[in-house]
Amino acid sequence: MSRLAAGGLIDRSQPLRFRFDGRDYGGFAGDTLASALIANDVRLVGRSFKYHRPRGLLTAGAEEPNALVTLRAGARAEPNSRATTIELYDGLEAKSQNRWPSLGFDLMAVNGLMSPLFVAGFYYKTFMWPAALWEKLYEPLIRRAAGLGALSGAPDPDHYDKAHGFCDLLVIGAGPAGLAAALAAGRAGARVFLLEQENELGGRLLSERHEIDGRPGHLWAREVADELSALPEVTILRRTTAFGVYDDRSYGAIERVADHLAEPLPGQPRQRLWKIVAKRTILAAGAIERPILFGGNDRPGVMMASAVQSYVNRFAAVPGRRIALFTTSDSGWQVAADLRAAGVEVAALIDPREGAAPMALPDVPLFAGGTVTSTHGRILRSIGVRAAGGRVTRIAADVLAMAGGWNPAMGIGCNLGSRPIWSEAIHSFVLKAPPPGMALAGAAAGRFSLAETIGDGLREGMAAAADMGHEGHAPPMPRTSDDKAGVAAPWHVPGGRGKAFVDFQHDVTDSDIALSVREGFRSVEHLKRYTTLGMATDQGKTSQVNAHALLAMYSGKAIVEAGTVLSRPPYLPVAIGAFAGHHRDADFRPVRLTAGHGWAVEQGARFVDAGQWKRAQWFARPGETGWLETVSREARAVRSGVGLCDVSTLGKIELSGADAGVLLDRLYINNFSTLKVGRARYGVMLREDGIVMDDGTTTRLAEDRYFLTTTTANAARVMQHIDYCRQILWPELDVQAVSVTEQWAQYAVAGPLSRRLLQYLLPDLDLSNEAFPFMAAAETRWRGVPMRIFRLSFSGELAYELGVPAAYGDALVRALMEAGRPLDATPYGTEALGVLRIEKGHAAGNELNGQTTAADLGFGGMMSTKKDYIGRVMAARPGLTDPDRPVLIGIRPVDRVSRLAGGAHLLPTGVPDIAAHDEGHVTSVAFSPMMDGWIGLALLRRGRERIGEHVRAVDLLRGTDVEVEICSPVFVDPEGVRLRG
Amino acid sequence: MADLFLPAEGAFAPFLETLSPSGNGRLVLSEPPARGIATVMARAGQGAALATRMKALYGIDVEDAARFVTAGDVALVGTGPGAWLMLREGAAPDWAAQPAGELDGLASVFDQSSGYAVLRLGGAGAATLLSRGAFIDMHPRAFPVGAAAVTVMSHIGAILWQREAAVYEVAIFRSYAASFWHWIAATAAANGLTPMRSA
Amino acid sequence: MRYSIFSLARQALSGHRGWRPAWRDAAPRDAYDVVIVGGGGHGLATAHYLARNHGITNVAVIEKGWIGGGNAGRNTTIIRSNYGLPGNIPFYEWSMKLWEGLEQDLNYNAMVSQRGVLNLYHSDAQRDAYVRRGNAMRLHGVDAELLDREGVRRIAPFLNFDNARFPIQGGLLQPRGGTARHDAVVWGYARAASARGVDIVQNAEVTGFLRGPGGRIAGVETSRGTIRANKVAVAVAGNSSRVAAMAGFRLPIESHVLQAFVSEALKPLIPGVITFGAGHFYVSQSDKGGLVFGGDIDGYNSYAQRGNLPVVEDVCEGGMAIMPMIGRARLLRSWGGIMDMSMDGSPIIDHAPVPGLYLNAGWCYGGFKATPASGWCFAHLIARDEPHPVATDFRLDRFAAGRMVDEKGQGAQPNLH
Amino acid sequence: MRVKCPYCGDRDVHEFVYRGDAAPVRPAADAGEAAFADYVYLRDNPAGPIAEHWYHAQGCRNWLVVERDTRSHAIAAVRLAREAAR
Repeated sequence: MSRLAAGGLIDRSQPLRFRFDGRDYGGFAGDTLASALIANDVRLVGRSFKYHRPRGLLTAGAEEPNALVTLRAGARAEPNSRATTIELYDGLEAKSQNRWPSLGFDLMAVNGLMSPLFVAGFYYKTFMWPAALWEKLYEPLIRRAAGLGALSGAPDPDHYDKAHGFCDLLVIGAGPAGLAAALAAGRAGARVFLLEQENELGGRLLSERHEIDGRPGHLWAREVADELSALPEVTILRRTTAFGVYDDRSYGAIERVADHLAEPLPGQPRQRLWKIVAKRTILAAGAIERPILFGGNDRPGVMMASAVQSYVNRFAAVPGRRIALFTTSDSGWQVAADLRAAGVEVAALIDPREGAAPMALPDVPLFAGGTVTSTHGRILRSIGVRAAGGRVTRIAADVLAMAGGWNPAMGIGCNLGSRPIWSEAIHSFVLKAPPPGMALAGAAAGRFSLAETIGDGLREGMAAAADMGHEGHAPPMPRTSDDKAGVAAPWHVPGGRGKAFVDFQHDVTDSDIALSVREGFRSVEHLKRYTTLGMATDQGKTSQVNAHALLAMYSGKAIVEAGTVLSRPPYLPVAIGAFAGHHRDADFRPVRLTAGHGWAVEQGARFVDAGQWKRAQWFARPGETGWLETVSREARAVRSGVGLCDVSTLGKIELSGADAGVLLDRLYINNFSTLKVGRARYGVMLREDGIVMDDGTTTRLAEDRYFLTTTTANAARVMQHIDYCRQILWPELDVQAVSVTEQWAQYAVAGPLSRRLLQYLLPDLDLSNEAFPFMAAAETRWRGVPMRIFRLSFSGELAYELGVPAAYGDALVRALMEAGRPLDATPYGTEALGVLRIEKGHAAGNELNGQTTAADLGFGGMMSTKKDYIGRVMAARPGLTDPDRPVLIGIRPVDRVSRLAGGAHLLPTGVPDIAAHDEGHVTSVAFSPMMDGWIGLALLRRGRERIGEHVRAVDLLRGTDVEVEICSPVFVDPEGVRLRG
Repeated sequence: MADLFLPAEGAFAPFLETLSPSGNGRLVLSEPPARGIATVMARAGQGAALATRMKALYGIDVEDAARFVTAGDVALVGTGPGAWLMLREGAAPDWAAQPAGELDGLASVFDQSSGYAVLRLGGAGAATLLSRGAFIDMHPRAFPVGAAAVTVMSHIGAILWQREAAVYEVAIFRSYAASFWHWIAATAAANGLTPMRSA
Repeated sequence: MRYSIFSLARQALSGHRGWRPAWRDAAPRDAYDVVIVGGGGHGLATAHYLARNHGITNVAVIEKGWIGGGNAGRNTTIIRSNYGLPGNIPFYEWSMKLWEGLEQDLNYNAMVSQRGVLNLYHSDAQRDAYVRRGNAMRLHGVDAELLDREGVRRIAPFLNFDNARFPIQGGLLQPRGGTARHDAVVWGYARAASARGVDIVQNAEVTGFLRGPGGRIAGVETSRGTIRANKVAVAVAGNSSRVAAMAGFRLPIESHVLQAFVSEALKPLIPGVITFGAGHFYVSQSDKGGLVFGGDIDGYNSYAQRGNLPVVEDVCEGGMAIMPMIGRARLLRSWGGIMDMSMDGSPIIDHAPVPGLYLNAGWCYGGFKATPASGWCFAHLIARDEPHPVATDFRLDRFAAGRMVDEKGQGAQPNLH
Repeated sequence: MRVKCPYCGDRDVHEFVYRGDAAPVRPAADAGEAAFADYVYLRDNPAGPIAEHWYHAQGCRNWLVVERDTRSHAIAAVRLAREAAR
């Protein structure tokens, strides 16, 4: 055990058990998985991506490239989880990954031996011969070796929530700067959101031993947090990471609601996606320490100095017995001091900066002007140090802490395209032009000392509150302990032994970058892509700046000339499930149910999706052997008796106003201003490009009022189109329009007995042909409820549609069934509806496919020549009037028994099945009980001239080839006797 | 058959029945008593005359804004420029003919009494729940009593308004009632709210 | 230097110090026979085929930034030829054939991987549409298979078969479809073209056109000086309208942003490319292990190379609708590419309305898979001044003439294609 | 992106449907095929400021004229299309 007996912010009264790679360990509340592993002397935690090199913990934060584990098991397994950000819970189970058979002995480490061959981009140069082996051999090998952890393959069992937030000020990061900013703005009365990716507020104050107002910094943090919690306008979101900035001050953030638990509590979401609109934002996300580039810098035991500091101070977990420091930054000296204070032996402090001595470190061997040139041991045992004079010595150390300076964590600040610029003052990139409304504070702004950080926060917080009209007194600036922040440029030790890693996870070394430059990949973007640098799960947080420095060096440029890389969302990887939230599986999209849905369920309906609607597809009866039998029975019932169909899903739009008729004349190819009140008419509307948009019937309810129907699929599009026409094209017209689809439940009553059925229901109504002919419409009442009756027919039979307000739809359909009982009224679904309409040659979705003209579908005669309407001019273009175009016709198998297939193509008889002979395709097919065989509608080149000809319906996918006769698309009652009956 | 009014069927009734009754929970759900709902849209250039007529007829101060205003048994929810939902308490199924006649020439009136399902949400958690679905600032300063909005929640178009302190109503198209309810239930649970039925 | 396992091994012995730049980073000369504007996949492929097929090597490719920095580097790497209209199928199938021999032609491993492209269907109408499309493919000699639900399950047992809002009924499979490593395609063409003498000029932004007699285009003004040319060819999808405006004409194109996403690397999971038919989601898995996925465009005109959250949510909803196992995979990176969205969803390879200027534009989000054939056919047009036989329908005047190539049937609304 | 609807106020972009450039004007009925082809198909498609038609589909159902910069997505002004037409 390497746990200090006292100190740290862990709760020793709450011991926790956990399991890593099958072994049991103990930790405490307040631990991360990483700190608990350190406390248990577990030093090997992962394998690198490419060479499968053994790796230990590098950091103590979200930037961790090495310690990726699969957390939990079964369906909750979560691959590639950073041990450094996993809060320990009792019973936690984690496994190392990307190794086989075990972490200690990984056969894939053979890749490391091949590393002289496996340099950056090697795969572009080989594996080309023979071509067939790529998918069969090379690629499967590469794929198996690549990847990191594995998904469980089972559906994610957890739920995800979404939330929206609005605030005056969004503070990202609750370190000293963020806390100060939130406090200043919060006290002034501003609405503040404070986001902290950890559970504990305080940031660096939790890991460092600085004092504020004479007391430990973490106590100051706790007091500020307590005060903020009590302010009603301040919202603190813990375990929440802002992952992206979007347009107009919108932010995305992810709250890990239950990730610190073994599993979410009942009803509790695992995570919550926040979409936040913030008038002002203060980015106070701190800074990330950068590694030093020297040979062997990836050996387990080589860690970031700030991580060592955090493990020792915050978690009381000491990663080694003898710790050496390699630092180019004053912060490394502070770590040495902290280690000494904790009683840990410091083997050496090596600082290549000549003469740097920010503080006195008695009893620490100092190597001013020295460098580390090598590391040794499978797990680190010793290091080679070249002293200022050039003498190389071997120093025993089981941990080497690197402190290569700090890079501001301004990632999301670049999301909108602001380019970071190089600062010679801090030897890193800073953001000078953050997105609108955003300010940076503290380390994120490149100001690293504690006093600067808190000062920044207070100032920016006050300024943001004042901008929002909240005036107040700034909280007094606290006294802070001394904190030096001197630093050197990114440091590379040339000519050391072993590889110097830049990107630890993707195994990109200094020599890979040199090779990339040699081969002409000198743009930083080319470098990234060629070497895969920065593309690992850590998104280059520890590698990007060092890579820039090397790129500049190898290409002989100054670092400012080497270009910059923008960071794009997400700042940290975010679970895909969180973006989907509630809308997954069966909840992907809402379901729309008609008023008669319950009735249809009772009738044994099978349902089909029509957009978001559930429509009854057919109503099987006991004893029926298959859907074809059921559907044929339903269709026959309509042709011979009476059937009932729920047509409520058709789009319904009401137009009112003095100019409603004028607008309709411009919307449709035919005229509606001439329609008589109480009459309906079929209409076709085009897009402005001359292609059919939709069709339906329109009824004139009053002089200034029309009721039009659309296809189910196009309801929203037509409504939008009408609004476009009346608001943009012709705003001078007096027309009001609204969707009434949901107001009216509507049922088709179709068949020769439909009039009798209606007469039972509405005995007072004169439904005779004379009083109520085909295409008549009337408004009446039924049991005190408004009812609309239309004599419309999609089936070609004598038929009516009845509409009542949807709250009475269920009552109406039941009343219709009751009235129809003596007539054996038969409910029919969309499938029989399809049979009936195909028998009549009515175009529907498969024909209104966005590629057909009115003339293609046989409506050429309806196109008015006496008025302008949308699509008129473009419909006359040569390509749309070409006599060679496929047009709507009917087809029947010549043998009268073969089955037809939708989507089959039409080819002449006696020619090979090649595209040159393709003349059209089958759009819709049905088994017609009336014709006692399969029939179809098709679009065939010059089809109307070819009635009686034989062609073949060829379905190569399903291997059928049926000789068909070309016929009129109207199979049943072409004279229309039935529907006028 | 005589004019025997059928009882309208509340779209949320079957779901509400599954809840426990409560007087003062953090999230209390109910379906308002059956009422007439109509879309009222001003005729071209008749906005001012329409406001005057409605004031005279119903005593209501018409606002051409996203607001909920009420007077007696009539309420208006602004849904767009020159457009409102008119709510009429205790209206008969054929009620809309009356305002249509009264406002003839000044507005087009479209009955939507059946088209919308309305859910009433009360309690301290109601605003939180709504803000989970609507990307609208539900802070009492931003969305006070009398505020209204046409928006979308959980892929379902919704009109919502605050009729009195911490009492909101949401109107959605009727066919979505089951999906909307499912979302309400899941989201309430995800936010530690136990929906109760108003006693 | 020829690339092979042998040259690689030889270099390994000398610390890889002998490699030379993959392509020459050329400074622009005063004049060329052909100047190609746009150093993306299409422009570089055009240069390669101009040299290889037509012997025209006095060519410069002018790139405003770094080659492959536009849509060639911002796509989801899918290759396929599963189109349904006769104007499209032969072209995309020619492209597929070129993909199949690309690596040997270029001596560059672009990791062309034919693991199949599967389009799911969820309704009878959708099935009929796919049958129509699949039969059109087969009539053109393209591979296509119709799978029923069980057939889909055999290929992709991890899909949501039990609890889906829009249940999977089956799918249309093109076994020869797949993916290719997008950056490698750019570098491979650049290297091959450069080896044949083509100048690749980076960091040279075109700022205007030189005019000759009769208004004929006679070259380009660039940020690195004036370059004269007998013919100027434009392959700058995403920015075609901007370049057209410099030449004084407008296009039936809008620029839209398409976002795409990649997850953290995972062990192999998804065999090929899968496209959800009832939402906006398609996915494949890269050789590195990342799930590469995308969906719909954001829907508004943009040159910003970034999008907004609603589309991210929409895409992930689609993913969780058909593959709810990906909930615990993490989205690692996103990017936005600017698409030339044309008015019928199909591209333009044609003479521009200005003499001396050639146009390759309007690729919507189908540009990557088209790279080889686009270069091949564009080179043909430039060299011979007549369209290549597989690209005759991609004319600019098809809109005025009413001969649109509209696969989706959405009409003149670019964001719906 | 947030669109400030003149009626509904500041709303998230997902409530809106995009149509495109607001500049093209539907030609007169007798303007001929070429004029209509130009209107239906050809666009300036600028990289910079543009006035566009957006529909507040999940809001007040009004068509808006939005002045926006396609390089930054920054919106300078939003008007009701009906009023912009006056």
